[in-house]
Amino acid sequence: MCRVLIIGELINGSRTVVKQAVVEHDETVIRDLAVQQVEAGADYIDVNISVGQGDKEAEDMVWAIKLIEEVTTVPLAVDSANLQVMEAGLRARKNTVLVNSVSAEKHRMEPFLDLCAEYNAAAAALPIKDSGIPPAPEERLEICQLLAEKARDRNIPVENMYFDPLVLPLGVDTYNSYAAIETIKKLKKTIPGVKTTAGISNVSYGLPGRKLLNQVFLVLCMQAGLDGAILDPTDQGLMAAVKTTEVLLNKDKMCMNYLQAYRKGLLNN
Amino acid sequence: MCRVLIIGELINGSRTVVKQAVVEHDETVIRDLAVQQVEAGADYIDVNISVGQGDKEAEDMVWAIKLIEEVTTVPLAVDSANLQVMEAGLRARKNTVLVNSVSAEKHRMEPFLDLCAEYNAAAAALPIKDSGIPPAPEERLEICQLLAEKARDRNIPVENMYFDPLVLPLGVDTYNSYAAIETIKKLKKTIPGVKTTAGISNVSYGLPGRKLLNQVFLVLCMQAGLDGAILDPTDQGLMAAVKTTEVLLNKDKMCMNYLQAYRKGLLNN
Amino acid sequence: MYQKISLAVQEGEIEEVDQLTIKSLEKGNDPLDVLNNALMSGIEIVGQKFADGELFIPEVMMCAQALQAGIDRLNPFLKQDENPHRAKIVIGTVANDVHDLGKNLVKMMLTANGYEVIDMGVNVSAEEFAGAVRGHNPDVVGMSALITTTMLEMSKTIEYIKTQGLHNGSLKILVGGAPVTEKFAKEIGADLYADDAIEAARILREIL
Amino acid sequence: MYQKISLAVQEGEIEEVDQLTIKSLEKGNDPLDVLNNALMSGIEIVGQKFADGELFIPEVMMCAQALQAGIDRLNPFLKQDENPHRAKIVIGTVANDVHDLGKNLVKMMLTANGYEVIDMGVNVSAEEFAGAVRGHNPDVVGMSALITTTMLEMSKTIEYIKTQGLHNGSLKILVGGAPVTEKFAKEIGADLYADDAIEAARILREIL
Repeated sequence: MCRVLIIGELINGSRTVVKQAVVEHDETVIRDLAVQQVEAGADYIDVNISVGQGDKEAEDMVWAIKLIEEVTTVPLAVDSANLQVMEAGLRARKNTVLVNSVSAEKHRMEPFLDLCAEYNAAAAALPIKDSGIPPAPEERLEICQLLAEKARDRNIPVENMYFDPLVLPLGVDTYNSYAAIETIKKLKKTIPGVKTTAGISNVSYGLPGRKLLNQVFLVLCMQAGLDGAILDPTDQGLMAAVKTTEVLLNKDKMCMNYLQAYRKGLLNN
Repeated sequence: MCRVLIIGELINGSRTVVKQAVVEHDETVIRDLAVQQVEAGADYIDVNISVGQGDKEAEDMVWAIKLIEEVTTVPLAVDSANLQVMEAGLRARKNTVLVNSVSAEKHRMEPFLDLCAEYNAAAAALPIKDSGIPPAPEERLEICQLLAEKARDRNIPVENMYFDPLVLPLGVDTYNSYAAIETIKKLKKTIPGVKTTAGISNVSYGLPGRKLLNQVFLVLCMQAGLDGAILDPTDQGLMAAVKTTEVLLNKDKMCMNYLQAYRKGLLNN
Repeated sequence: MYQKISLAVQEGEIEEVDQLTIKSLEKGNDPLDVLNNALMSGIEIVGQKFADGELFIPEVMMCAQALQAGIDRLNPFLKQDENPHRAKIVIGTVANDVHDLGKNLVKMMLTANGYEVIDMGVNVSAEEFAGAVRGHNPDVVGMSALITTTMLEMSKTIEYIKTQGLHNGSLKILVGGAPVTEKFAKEIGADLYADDAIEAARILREIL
Repeated sequence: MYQKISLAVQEGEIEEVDQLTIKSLEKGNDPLDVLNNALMSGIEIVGQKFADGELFIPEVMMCAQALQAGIDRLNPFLKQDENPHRAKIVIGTVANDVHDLGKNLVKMMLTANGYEVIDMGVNVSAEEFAGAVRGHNPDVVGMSALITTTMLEMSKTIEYIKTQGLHNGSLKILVGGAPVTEKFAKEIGADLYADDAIEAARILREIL
């Protein structure tokens, strides 16, 4: 199947409901969110339990992963910028796993890639340097090339590296969405066999009509060559856009997935 | 403005309401359809009065054009496969005009291009040969190149030629939408300064969820380089997709058109 | 078993229809019986569901292919006159008209009904239509036009077929296409008119 | 006239604000009066509309630019202490954190309120913050963090500024960012906490 990989973003400590569940160790909330996302079609469940509990984060990560693996064998994306938390997550999980995320920041690049190699994990890789996120697609590409090289050094297969173009809000600068799309195109063109992923909803921050913006942005990214998307899989409009784009780009022979989605009532966005 | 040109398709003899209006010479229907489309944002009003009245078609075309020009100065797309009807329309109109359409069929190519040159009209040009529509984008491009050459011979400026990739229904073959998108890309890449246009709604013929398919297809075509689209401008979902795509492709600085559309309530598709 | 074959046709399972048809013959079932009570009863439900908007073009195409797979297996065991659905139909879009969607849908529906369809393509001249009628000796010749200017070509083609003496008792002329009306069909001397592809299949089932 | 300037600010008409401010000065209006009753009253309405979801980021950015154009015209005619909005603010995202959206929104809102904002960018070390405080002598130093792991950097930075003796009476330390809470702000010894960019502007209007 050529279809885009869906990374479900709902288990994230920045969301009030998750934050509360993590702090109070409410098992039902976490399990339910995992099940909901799997049922909606998620291929990966992102697990971010950062709620500002510092030292407890590694413990919380292990707690959440064990709960999620009770209800699904869908792969996990362990989501943390903290090395200890990431390692605890990688050690605890049984399902296939993706490290979310590696960047080219000094404190992050080598140790996180070492973990990917050690645990045979896929990785989302971000073009961030210590000086920040360069606006130009060319510079983002360069950072990705550096990350790809470092991954190669560790024998991490190129198809395990999902490069993220970095999606900044359109409302702050209309160049931001264009830059993300161009970065995807350049990545696909320049690094043979490379995979790409992107967080979708950030693009519409601070603007009205966010659902429509997110949908159209996802379509544009898919045409540019997106392989995976971090999004809310329970957002029917987004998932309908995925199916619709796939059939229109000739990745759904005889419209079978599209018609199946129609029959399940999933195309009413 | 980089925005995509909207050719309003509602005045078409294949629609029952228009057919009846043409047969009964109901002036109000024609005028109202013109006004509605202009208010919805049409940049061109397509005028197709073919209802099977044979010899009366030229007369009907002149009748319709005069009515439309009473209510708007928006350019017209005179839409007929009949040379006499086309010439009558070109002679009658006062507004800027586009010939819809030229093809590479023997009986159509030279005489229609001659008309374009004589009346200084823009043209929609279709990659159709006497043997039909070739499926492969490469072959469609070749026919367009022939048409572009014939246009050059007549000193028709390249920016007056809107090449249509030809949109065939996805439901019959999922390759069809892909072929149209690829043809647009190839046209933009191969013929310097070329413009493109496409009829959108044909893609979804015979499938459920037509509105969503049309919207996403339009987005994909715009990213491929579409300059004009033949569509129903009163379809809010399509027009919202246009605005949203433009802002996401950095063609709407500071999101001004997008926010204006939001305030007018035009983004609720 | 017949029910299984019918369901496989309805689900467009090409391989399954093929295998089940073989099995059915091996079990000693009558080929004509398999055709009528398994394959055709399946495709009739498909046609109805398509008409009701429950099935869509890509699905009907797969069902038609599945049907075809079954018919191909049966054909060696069926005598020509034993197969009521083996009528031959020549179709095409008339001269100066390259629109083939409607024509293709008719082809799909007719194939899905088990008829043998000879597709002449688009921009088919009066002479080419006449030639095909002479060569294939079909039960029906069907012609399509999408643009009003080519409706006249339809008239010319029918006239030409008649002047060539090909419009004898056994040949029926069917016309259709977006701008074509029943009234126009009568005026130009066609025998049959269909509003759409489903209607075309229904009409032919009635007369063949 | 003041009403016109205020409206031009609200509509983000940069050129118009510039021209109207010149005209207003030529007519002999008091610069401080123009600032308070034309420019600032315009931007206050903008801030309120943004808070109410009536205006969006790109529009507020244009309004802020329009305001800036007016202030640039007035500045030569205003004494430092005459301009109640000329407070200086140093802001940045703390070490190991490159998220600048929140920080940029705060910058936008503060600029839109007429403050002078010195933006240190992202991944700003404790030493760099301290250096900026020493060099610019701001009224407020604001720091932002988006990820929980870098909240600790905030704590380190505040401690460092204090140990350097820079946290004297006139300097206020403001913290904010998605994972930062009011409780955390107090624990690490910040003077001020803001939940979002609008809140930040509101708080600073109160104390400056």
